[in-house]
Amino acid sequence: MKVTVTITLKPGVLDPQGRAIEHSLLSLGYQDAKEVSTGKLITLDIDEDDENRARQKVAKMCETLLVNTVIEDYDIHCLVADEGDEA
Amino acid sequence: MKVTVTITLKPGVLDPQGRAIEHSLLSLGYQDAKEVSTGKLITLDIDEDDENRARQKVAKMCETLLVNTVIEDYDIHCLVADEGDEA
Amino acid sequence: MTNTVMSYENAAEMGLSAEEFDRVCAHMGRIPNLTELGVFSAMWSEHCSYKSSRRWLKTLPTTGDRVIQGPGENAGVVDIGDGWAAVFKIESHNHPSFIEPYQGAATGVGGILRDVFTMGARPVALLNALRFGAPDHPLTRYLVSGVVAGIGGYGNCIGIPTIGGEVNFNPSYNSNILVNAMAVGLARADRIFYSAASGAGNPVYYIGAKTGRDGIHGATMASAEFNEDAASKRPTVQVGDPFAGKLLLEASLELMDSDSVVAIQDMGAAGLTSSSVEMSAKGGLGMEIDLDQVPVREDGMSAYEIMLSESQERMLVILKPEAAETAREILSKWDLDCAEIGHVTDTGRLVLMKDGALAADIPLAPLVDDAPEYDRPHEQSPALPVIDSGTISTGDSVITVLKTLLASHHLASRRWIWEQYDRDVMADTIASSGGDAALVRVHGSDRGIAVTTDCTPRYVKADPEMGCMQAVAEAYRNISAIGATPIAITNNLNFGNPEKPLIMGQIAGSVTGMGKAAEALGTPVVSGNVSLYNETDGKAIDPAPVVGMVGAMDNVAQSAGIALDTKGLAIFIIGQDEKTNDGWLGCSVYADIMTDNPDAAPPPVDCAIELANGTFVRDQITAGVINAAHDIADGGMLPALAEMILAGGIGADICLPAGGNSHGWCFGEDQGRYLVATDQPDQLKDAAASAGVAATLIGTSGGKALKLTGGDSISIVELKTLHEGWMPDLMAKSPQR
Amino acid sequence: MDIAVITFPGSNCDRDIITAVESITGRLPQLIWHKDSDIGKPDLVLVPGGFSFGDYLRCGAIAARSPAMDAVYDHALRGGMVMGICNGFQILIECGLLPGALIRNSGLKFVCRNTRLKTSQTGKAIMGRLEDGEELTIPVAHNEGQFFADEDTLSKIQDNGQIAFTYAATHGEDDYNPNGSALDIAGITSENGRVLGLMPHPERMMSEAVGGTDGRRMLTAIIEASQS
Ligand SMILES: Nc1ncnc2c1ncn2[C@@H]1O[C@H](COP(=O)(O)OP(=O)(O)O)[C@@H](O)[C@H]1O
Ligand SMILES: [Mg+2]
Repeated sequence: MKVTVTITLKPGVLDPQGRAIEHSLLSLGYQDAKEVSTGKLITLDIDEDDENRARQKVAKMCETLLVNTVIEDYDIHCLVADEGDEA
Repeated sequence: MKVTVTITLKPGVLDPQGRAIEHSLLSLGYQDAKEVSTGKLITLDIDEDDENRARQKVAKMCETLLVNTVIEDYDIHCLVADEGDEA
Repeated sequence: MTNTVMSYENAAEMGLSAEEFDRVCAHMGRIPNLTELGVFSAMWSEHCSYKSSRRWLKTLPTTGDRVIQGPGENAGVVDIGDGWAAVFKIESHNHPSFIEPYQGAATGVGGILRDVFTMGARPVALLNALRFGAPDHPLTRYLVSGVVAGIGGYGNCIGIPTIGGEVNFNPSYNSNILVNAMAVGLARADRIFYSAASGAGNPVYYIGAKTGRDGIHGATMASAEFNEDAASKRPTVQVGDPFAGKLLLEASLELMDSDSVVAIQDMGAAGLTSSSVEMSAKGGLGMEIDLDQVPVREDGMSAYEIMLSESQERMLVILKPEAAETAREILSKWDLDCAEIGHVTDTGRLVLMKDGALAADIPLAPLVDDAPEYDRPHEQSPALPVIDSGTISTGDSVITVLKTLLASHHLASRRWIWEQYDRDVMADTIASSGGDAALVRVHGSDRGIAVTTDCTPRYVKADPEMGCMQAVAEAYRNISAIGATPIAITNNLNFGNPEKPLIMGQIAGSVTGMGKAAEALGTPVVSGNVSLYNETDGKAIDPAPVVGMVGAMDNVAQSAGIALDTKGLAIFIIGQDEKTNDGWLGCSVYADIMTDNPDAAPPPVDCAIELANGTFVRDQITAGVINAAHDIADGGMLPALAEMILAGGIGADICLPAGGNSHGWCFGEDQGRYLVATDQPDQLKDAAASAGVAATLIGTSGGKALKLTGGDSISIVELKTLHEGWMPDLMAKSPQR
Repeated sequence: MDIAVITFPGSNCDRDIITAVESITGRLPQLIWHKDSDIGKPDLVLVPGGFSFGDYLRCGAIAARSPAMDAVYDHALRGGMVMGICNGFQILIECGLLPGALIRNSGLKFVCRNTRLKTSQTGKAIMGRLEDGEELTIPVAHNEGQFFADEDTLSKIQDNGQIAFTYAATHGEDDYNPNGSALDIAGITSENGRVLGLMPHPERMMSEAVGGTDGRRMLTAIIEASQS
């Protein structure tokens, strides 16, 4: 099963990159983009057909390696084969 | 409208980070994670209620700044207020 | 005024004792509110008030011909000649780096840089003294890679070379790593900026990044009474923004150049609290601040949060009233926030306004002058026996021991670390990691400043006073070995809980030893930092009073490196006579790796000998008699020689003395010694004789191996594999949290 | 002669290149702040290393979209000479003046060390005064210096003679390529040979005191080439 993990900064954690992008968008004339924030995306293929079990496995990977839980939050999205993308 | 841009590497582009993560997962005992790849997430708030127009604006930002189209692909996801997350 | 009434319990949560809380109430003449108590607790914290260590720190020598500013300002300042001053300090970021190694270490670097440029100096060098747990501890690799990446991430991005440091591995740091960062800057001696406020009515400006809820004292914020919405006020890790740091650096220096600044101070630990309190108290004045003017990053921040936030990249500046426009122009060029948040008063009080109402009103004199100071009970560590090297020597061949030691965690090359640091940016680096001291040139001249950090916790644990003298002496040797004149030191005292008499004894002993050595070697202490309570589950770290030393030389072309890169040079041990055929193995790297490491006294330090030998080596280097020099430290003589061979790619033939104990002679850690290589052996010998310095010829450079009398040898290639291989091998295994 | 150095917030090797140029030519180069859209008509534009805009988003991405770089782009289209070092190379790629991409080092770590560079394609334009096969010792210091391009692009730049510098294993080292660059590429030129980007820092090798003079040699040759 294809799984996507989105990793974002916890609220309140400074996001210098987001600020820099926002600033640059502004100076390029995109006045109406606000609250730019940045995150990471990790996709992987996991040898598991059951969505729940896949989620559990990936959650463990997130906690032990993929995510810095001190400053980051994460969301796991499973791409269920016959259903298309899942929100 | 809140918009999320997901940026991934074009097929064929080296992803040293993804490979390293896969390697680490393996050595941590997660044998069943494969094809790990990494990407970026940019979320922003755009002063625009119409989804199509929002998409167009953000696509332009992607082409001019947010994405290096030589090596990266992107997807734009709009969070339509009354509908919840959109795939 | 917000009037949640504070209690002993609240005080305790903020780290103040009942007696301290009573004192606060007495000074205030009433019970303080949350913000006021927060200000007191921050200012009276160990970190800001040095309440356990101050009594001892006062005993340190802090003055000298070249001292322009001793302890008490953001950094120490010394005269390095030709109108130049070196501005430097070291600071710890131990706890944050354990919680979040990358950001903790990065913000440590950012913080110490601000301490230096706030005095008007352009930072030119960074160093780092690191202590990690056992190499095989599950957290170690994760912490090492995060900390090193964080140090590099900040220093590389801001464009200041990271050129030296030290790393130890020891299980006592498993759950309490030490991350100490040192920064050195250069300024014209007559253009130093200070923090004391002056001129009632002068505007107070906030410049730099916006204030968020970063690093607000965890224990306090976890307490439900203080906030209705605990989740949103959760203390967050400070995130470094080296780009903002770079902008702040350039903007601050430009502002100081523009003649607009009356006084300036960075917002470091305890943020706006310590900066506003210290600036006004030092000037004997007061300050009124409207917290609504402070640029904030998050909505609904309380007075308490704004005052205690440790958001990075911020400065507090008192401007000349007519300079406001200039300041705004400079800040806007650098895209930084800039706000007038208050003014200097002559009331002697810190008055804070929030939402149009009085949020705090604190008399400054007692807050600063009556900060608690304790003479905590201290007990000396029991003296350990002096061990005869013969009783612990193994039967292994000298080469076998050398191979084992060079590939041990004590002595293995740290290249894996320092290749992640940009050591060459600013294009004035003459020598960096891999040698003794590092050396940078004063831009546009031949003058150089040499820098090093040193401490051997093993020695300090065994004998705090002698061990800390050793730290100063080793720093002195490192500076001398490159040919520079040692000038002054900064220090970072890393210890466990001072409320335990044995720990307090370590502190007292260390400071005493540091003072003695600093006095004797003519290197006064001009700045420093104290980090206490480094304990986990009641177990203290091995004591680490890290010494950072700065030296100077007139012409960097006269410096020496450690590289043995020429054939046919005579190799001498300076500081050891020809009759010596043994050495001090007690408390050595040899004892730790090769034996079951019995408790033993560390090698003694004789400052008079250090002074004589250091002066001799330095003089012979500048006179061009010495081609390469290396001090003999951890591991003893033979590993030091191996390092010289590895650096230069030329081998050596060494003659072991007859009789005696070859392990002691090769691996003993007797102090005050140097290895030097020269093409003028007679001249060196004569000079040594007339200086009364011991010098023993032990061999000659040449070949592609290290050869000992009797035929035992090891090739440079093999030496290199052993020495360079250990750390990459360790780090190649995956990190784990 | 007229040399321009473009600076951005966060370009921290600007002083180093300015000092180097001054010591070669005896004259301070012209300094251009990123907000200036007028760069004049210099013989050579230098885009220094560092971390312009903190390297946020992608290295060089934000700087590449500055008014000054728009002007540099036009200058290059008119046949002007441009050299980008390290972050400057990343910026030139982000501008589209040079092909390919510079991605994260294969070792995933910042790397600062001396490298041996082999010079090639020296016949023309900005490389005109360097000798073919000449080896130089110049340090690198970067996190994203791995040159990447698809097969087509790689063979195109090879065929066009755009590979200017490669990392070389002079002493048979196996870690001679510090970042995993394709074809060991350390520097490339544009098709017309007038725009050069390279990861190593010649401005850090300007005298024996700092470790060698190969950087002076390289910069002197490039400055001379821009005069002809
Ligand atoms: N954390 C570090 N950062 C930078 N350089 C380091 C670090 N650790 C060690 N080094 C460098 O490695 C070399 C050897 O370190 P060390 O054995 O502690 O030297 P010494 O015994 O001369 O004090 C020195 O040049 C030192 O600056
Ligand atoms: Mg040394």
